[in-house]
Amino acid sequence: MTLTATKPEGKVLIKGNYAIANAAVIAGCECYFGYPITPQSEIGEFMSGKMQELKRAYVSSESELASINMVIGACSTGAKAMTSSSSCAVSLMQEALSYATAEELPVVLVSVMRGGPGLGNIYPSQGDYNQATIGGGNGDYKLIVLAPGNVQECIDLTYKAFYLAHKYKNPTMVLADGLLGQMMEPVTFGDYPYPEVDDSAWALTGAKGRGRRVIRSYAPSADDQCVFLNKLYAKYALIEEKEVMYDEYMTEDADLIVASFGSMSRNVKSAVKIAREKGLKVGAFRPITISPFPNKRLKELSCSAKKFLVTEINMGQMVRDVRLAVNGKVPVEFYGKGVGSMIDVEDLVDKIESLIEV
Amino acid sequence: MTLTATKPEGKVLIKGNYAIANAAVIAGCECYFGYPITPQSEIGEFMSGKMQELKRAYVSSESELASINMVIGACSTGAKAMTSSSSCAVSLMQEALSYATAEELPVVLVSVMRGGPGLGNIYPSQGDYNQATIGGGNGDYKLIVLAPGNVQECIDLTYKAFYLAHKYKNPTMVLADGLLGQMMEPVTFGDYPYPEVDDSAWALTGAKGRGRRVIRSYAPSADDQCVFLNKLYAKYALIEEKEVMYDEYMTEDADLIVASFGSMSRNVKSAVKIAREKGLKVGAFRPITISPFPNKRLKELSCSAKKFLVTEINMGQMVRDVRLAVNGKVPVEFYGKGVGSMIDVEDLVDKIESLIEV
Amino acid sequence: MSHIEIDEQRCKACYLCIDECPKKLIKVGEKVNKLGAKPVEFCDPKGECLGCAMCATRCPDMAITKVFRG
Amino acid sequence: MSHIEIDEQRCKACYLCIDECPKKLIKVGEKVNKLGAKPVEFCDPKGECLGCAMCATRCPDMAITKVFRG
Amino acid sequence: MEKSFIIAGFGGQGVLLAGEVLASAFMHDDKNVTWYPSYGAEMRGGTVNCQIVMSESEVSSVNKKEIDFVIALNDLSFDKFLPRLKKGGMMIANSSLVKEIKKRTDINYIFAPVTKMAAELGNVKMANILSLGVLAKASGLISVDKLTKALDTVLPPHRKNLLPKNIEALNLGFNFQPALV
Amino acid sequence: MEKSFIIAGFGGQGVLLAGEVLASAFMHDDKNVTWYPSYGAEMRGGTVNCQIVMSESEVSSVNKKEIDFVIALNDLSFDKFLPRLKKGGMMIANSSLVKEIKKRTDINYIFAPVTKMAAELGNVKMANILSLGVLAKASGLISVDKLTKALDTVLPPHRKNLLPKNIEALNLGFNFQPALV
Amino acid sequence: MATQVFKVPDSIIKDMTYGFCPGCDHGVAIRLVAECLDELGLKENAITATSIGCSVCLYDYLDVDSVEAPHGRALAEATGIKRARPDKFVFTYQGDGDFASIGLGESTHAALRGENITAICINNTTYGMTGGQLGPTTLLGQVTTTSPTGRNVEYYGYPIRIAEHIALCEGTAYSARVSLDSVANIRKAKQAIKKAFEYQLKGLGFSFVEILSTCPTNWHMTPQKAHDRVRDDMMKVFVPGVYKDVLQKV
Amino acid sequence: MATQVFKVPDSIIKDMTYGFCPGCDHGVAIRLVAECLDELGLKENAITATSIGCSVCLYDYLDVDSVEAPHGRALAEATGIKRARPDKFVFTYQGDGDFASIGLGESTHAALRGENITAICINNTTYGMTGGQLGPTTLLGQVTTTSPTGRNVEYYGYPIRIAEHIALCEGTAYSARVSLDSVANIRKAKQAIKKAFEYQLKGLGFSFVEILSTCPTNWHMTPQKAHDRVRDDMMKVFVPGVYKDVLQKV
Ligand SMILES: Cc1ncc(C[n+]2csc(CCOP(=O)(O)OP(=O)(O)O)c2C)c(N)n1
Ligand SMILES: Cc1ncc(C[n+]2csc(CCOP(=O)(O)OP(=O)(O)O)c2C)c(N)n1
Ligand code: SF4
Ligand code: SF4
Ligand code: SF4
Ligand code: SF4
Repeated sequence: MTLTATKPEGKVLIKGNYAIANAAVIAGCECYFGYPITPQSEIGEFMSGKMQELKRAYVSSESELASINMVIGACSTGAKAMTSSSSCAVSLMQEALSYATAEELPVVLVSVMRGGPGLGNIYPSQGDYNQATIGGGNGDYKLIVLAPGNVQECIDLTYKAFYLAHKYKNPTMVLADGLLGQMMEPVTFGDYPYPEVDDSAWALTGAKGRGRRVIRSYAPSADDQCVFLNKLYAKYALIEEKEVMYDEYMTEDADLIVASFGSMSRNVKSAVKIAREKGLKVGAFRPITISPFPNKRLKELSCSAKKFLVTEINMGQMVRDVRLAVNGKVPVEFYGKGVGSMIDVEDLVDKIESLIEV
Repeated sequence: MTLTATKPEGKVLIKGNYAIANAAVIAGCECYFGYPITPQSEIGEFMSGKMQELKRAYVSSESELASINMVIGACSTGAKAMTSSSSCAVSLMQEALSYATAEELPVVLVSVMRGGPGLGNIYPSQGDYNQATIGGGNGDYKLIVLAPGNVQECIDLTYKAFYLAHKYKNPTMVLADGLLGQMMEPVTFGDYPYPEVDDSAWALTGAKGRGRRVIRSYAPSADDQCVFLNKLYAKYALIEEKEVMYDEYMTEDADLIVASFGSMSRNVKSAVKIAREKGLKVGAFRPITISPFPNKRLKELSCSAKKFLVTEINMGQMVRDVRLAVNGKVPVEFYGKGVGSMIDVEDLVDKIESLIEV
Repeated sequence: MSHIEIDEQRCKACYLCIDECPKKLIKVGEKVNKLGAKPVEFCDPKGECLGCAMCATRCPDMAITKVFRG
Repeated sequence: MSHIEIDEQRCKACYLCIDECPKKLIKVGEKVNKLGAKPVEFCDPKGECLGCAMCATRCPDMAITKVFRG
Repeated sequence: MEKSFIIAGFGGQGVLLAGEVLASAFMHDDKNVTWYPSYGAEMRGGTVNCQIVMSESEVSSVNKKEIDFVIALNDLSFDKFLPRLKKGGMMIANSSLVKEIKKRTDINYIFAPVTKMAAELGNVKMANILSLGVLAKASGLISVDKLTKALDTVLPPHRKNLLPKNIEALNLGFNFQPALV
Repeated sequence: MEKSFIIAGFGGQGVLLAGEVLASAFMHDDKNVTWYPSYGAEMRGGTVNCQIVMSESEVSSVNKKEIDFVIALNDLSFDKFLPRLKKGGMMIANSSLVKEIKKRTDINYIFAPVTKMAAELGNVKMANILSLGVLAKASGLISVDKLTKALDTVLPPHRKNLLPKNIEALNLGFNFQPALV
Repeated sequence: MATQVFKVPDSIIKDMTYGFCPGCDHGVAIRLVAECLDELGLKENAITATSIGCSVCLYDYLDVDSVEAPHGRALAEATGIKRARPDKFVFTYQGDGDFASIGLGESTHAALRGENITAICINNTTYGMTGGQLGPTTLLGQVTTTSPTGRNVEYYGYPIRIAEHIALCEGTAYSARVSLDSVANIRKAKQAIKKAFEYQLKGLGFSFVEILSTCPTNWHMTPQKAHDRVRDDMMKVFVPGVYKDVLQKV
Repeated sequence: MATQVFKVPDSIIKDMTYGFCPGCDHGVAIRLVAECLDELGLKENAITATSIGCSVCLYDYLDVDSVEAPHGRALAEATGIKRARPDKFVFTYQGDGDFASIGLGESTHAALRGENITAICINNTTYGMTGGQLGPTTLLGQVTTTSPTGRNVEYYGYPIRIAEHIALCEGTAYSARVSLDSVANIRKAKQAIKKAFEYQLKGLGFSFVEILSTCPTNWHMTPQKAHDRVRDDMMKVFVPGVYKDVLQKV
């Protein structure tokens, strides 16, 4: 596997990890900080060469705690900066993510899930949906989380992550999994499709010709903190209003809607196709932003559909969000497994049939 | 404030933090590892003197990462061991908690919440409900989480935490807040009320006269991992069946049930009393185990009540669990504020009145 | 003439400057400031101040805000 | 008589032992083991082995499981 | 019946200890009681206060908006907590440090020069305990006996020698005759 | 139409690269395609494999239970993936290392001594590419032209000198005449 | 005419009052930093990553751009800042707990990498902000809230000599320990800080100054006694001096 | 009669095969640890906290009780074990990444506290398990997957000399660096490990051995060449020797 040229012409066959890394370079990422962990180490490996070649910043950090805090430092100057990691190592970033949210910094983090809990193993998994969308940082905060379903989306959503992070000054995560990170698919890169966000109003650049700027999370009084939190949550409401993305397939007349995210959704779509061929009224729903979650759309769909099936490679995480959105209107079933490759299309079809028969 | 005698006679007036610490000593805690953070530093301060006096283990660790991993080490030998911390510092423990869950170790962790996100401030808050019940560790796992509502419960639930942690070999958290940690109330300690759990079947003691024992979270194959996760989740189901605790007040005929946890529930109960005096059919519900959550009971209550109000000192966290339990049967409203002292009884009464009128 | 200026509101009454002054020209005052402390006063009737800035260098709170020499 | 025992299934064919043996009594074998490697063989027709255990000390995989001297 | 108290002053005036003594006295009197300190900025300095709530049933709320009794040992505390007194509530102010101004007319005042009195007794630091004596008399909610017992519980072993003097202070406070208003 | 392929062998036999060449050839042929490697234990050794799925519409699933074509470059891979072939699927086995035993009768076999052939061509390491030639012929799903183009894309600049030899290997594989079964 | 020989540095925010306790040398150290920023003309080009401890409100005192790092991570954040904006002057001002306890990994690795930044570390032998617990520099025998009978080796082990540890890192250009116990030493401290800043300006690598400082509140001492302790006890264990200077063989 | 002068140590699990690559010295190091456990009769009283890296499966090789610590935290867990059960023999076996990169804080503080445990650290100048990235000990100029043009000071800074850092901690009883490049040095390495274990048995404090080791796979070298590199390149920068020995002035 050779490293791709920065902006390759036309279609190229590329691994998800390299696709993400190269997209970050094209998006203008100025700083990469990272510590290796399977199954995403290729991102840092690609960056180590490419960033130096382009005279941008790259640090092999001593730990993930250091990586994420280096990103915070770089972002505080308005730079486009990122790190990437996986599962147990993303656990170590929770404090910093909570800080970055409170400090309203455009941190970009790529998380490529592997099996958990603990060290777990390096097989694909979707076990970090909770970690990504709720997190273990302290206090009330939210990340923006984008979940690509194929390698092309790894690119598109990496672009988008930089844009949204800077537009909303909020840490933004691209949540992939080992399968997406390791697989290859033909993709096109194109140009970074978003406008540059002006950060001159807040970035730290030295207090020349202006008063000093302070980026902090410490609120000396409880009242200040409440005011801040209300502002923060107003921002989240705005993001939910403006930025929710999802993908639907044959949901219009579906009795059963199968919801999934990330690479699981490819199999789901295929299963739905097969089920449709069998005359079953099934549709597929995939949140692309898993935070904010497409609550509104799912609520709408719960008026037409008779049942939902949520399928994930975990013990049932996104299913909570679907249940909250559907709010008891129709039953929401779960079909998953702890870790490993995606559930087979055939098994999904069986499951769909069993649910429609009932 | 003097340090209490280990097992004081009769009623004593004591701070929540000291109550927790002394209860841990009485429960037979053999090892305390900790790093200071307001508003719970008194726990470590008390322990530093008392544990040395009793010739038990105490370490002023270099960080919370170190503390929690020291606890894991001690627990792997079957010892009763604990740490205590707060909010942003608990964020740093997420990786280790995920490991400890996968390794099925009886870790006891006391978390005394302060304002967040980030450094936030040291005022009371309930902003770490998500952190405690869902967490940012990777993969699928759950902690047992006990939420005391007054200083007496700080003692009772600390006892219980040691018991449940060892009984189920699962990390167990006592989730208090700055108000509980800092306030004094008259309490009694009594004796540790639970039987000692026999850990001789799994604890690391040196492989004398038996094969070696390995405590690990690494699962070499995806299938192994799935088997393990199913076993783990069967355990969680058992814990939910056996150990759920909650407190109810006048819920039988209540049209409106106000749910809250921890120190917020004192004010809720008072507000309910006042509302009842005004002839309003209101009740109060308080989960004591917030993980596992009293889903079954709330579901039952949603058959009789017409509405729920969830009130928390955060932007709305437990409300999700209540909504999931009630599952759309009746409306679930939220009334909270980001951080600071508990919501006043008068304001709660007003809110209750407004909801019943509607 | 050498002299110093003291910001009474900043003084925390640590009294480190008192020992430091080679001429012992700094004394505890009578007033209480907004910090609840009794700030020091500069008391140099004979014009002995050297302008050595020992006091200001020692003062942790920059309560001795200016020192003039000569 | 001095000799060594080799566990063929453990040998990873790093061939470090070959250089180590002062008498050059270890050779690459012909068979392929379950690791897909060609393990070494002990080949001491003249009984030259010193029992020095240099090979076994060097072997990273404990494939030389026993060394006898004398 | 439920009553709330705030004791406030400068750091070093012993307001937290006084609060603990009061709370402990209520405990000895078989009341339910909570004690809750201000713990604000992690940095030192400024005023300190604690709130005690005594109740015959469960304490309804630890940190109340409206207070029945305030003991203000310095002027900052006086200004800060005056607005939080209930109508008809009572302000006990340390007139050694607080100006005798009555901005609110819907509450009762006792101005007692507790710092001066404590100084006369031999130790200015006993103003806190002395003011508890004033409160005991003014409120009728707690006896000097219970406060004495509480002092005995709360003082650490190596401070027990201070007990007699503090009991004197309590009594001095109890016997203080406020100027008629 | 959707077809799935597994290429498997020892680490060092270049199965991942062969897979990439195949996937790249499908890309140049305007097909949808995915390539997915085995990445198991973090430790080295053992067998390696990758799965390629080619489709005229979207690829339905990256990692399929049932496979259309398997290239097994060693015996471990042969044993491991034989059961995963679809009925009527095809096993292309490296008969230099794999015994010509036909346990399943519901599939087709091609036994080609690709290691030996590659050795004869000058480099045993080209067995992987050679077997792609065999596959091209046997499947009729991809042309040697597209595979050649793919080789050109996939080989890194400093390895471009290997291109001519590899093209030879492709053709040799394509022209291989399996013993009639 | 009298000439002004002392003033409040320009880099200090106008009319602020420190939140520190009476007699706390944090105030002196920050003033010295400000004086050096003034003298080298760095105020408008400086960015600092603040640490968690009594110094957390540095941004209320120093008139420079700043971002608040989580406890112990100031040097990771400073690394991020400097790598993103190598033309900026980047420094941290940290407590010993922040620098050498929870942050020891980040601190040492910044030095090993030779990050071209300056770190100032206040060694007051305790965690000041949280109420005087035993920290990584607490002296043997010292009573703290978590060593009520004094630091014993059995339970707590030994204090760390920070300047020596940092000097051992090859990326370190300058590592010195100074004390604020006396006016003479305060003046020396300023020279060390200035040198550290200059080394960054010269691009020599990581520069570091450990400052022995008081915490009268948590030591339960008067400011006077606290300064005596710095001199009599601390300076014996933490000997002031230059432990590394790439421009001068030490 | 021939006497057996070499056998597979009893502390090695029967019939296991290492998962390491051909020529990887992890295998030698673990055997040496096992031999020392045998000779000191520790197998049945030992508990180890394993680290994350190529050594993660230590529990599949060594027949002693073990708990798997998160990456970098082995010495925190070992501290917990020893404090809970001071009568047990407690040691860690870690990679240099685990010990000195992500875990540097935990490692140094265990040494500062003088925890009565032993740490063995394999220095192979890379993160082996994750595919050979640049680590804290990667030599200047060394090509890795994250230093494709070699380690340069500008981007990566300098490697850490671990044994020297640990020697600086007052709680350290013994700190040595050994090499597995030759049979003679393998024998010396064993003596060092044994001494480290004995110091723990004597209750002297923290004992530490850094072992220079190969990673042929990620160095892209034959086992032979890899051992040459240890001798020719690594031992020049990481000089073997005893850096601290409380029972002997070094
Ligand atoms: C992760 C985390 N752990 C603990 C704390 C609590 N905390 C705040 S400051 C501090 C120690 C400060 O000590 P030091 O760094 O020595 O600075 P000083 O206050 O003495 O100046 C601690 C432990 C925190 N804020 N965050
Ligand atoms: C928190 C965390 N970060 C990263 C990893 C990925 N990881 C596993 S092993 C390893 C490095 C191993 O290197 P080293 O400690 O030097 O041991 P070696 O494999 O070279 O023997 C890394 C980075 C992890 N498992 N956990
Ligand atoms: S040194 Fe400063 S703060 Fe202290 S008494 Fe003198 S003027 Fe006041
Ligand atoms: S050293 Fe060991 S593994 Fe290597 S070739 Fe010799 S016997 Fe085999
Ligand atoms: S607590 Fe100590 S370090 Fe903090 S401001 Fe007070 S004296 Fe200074
Ligand atoms: S990757 Fe390196 S360290 Fe790991 S087993 Fe292979 S040779 Fe050994």
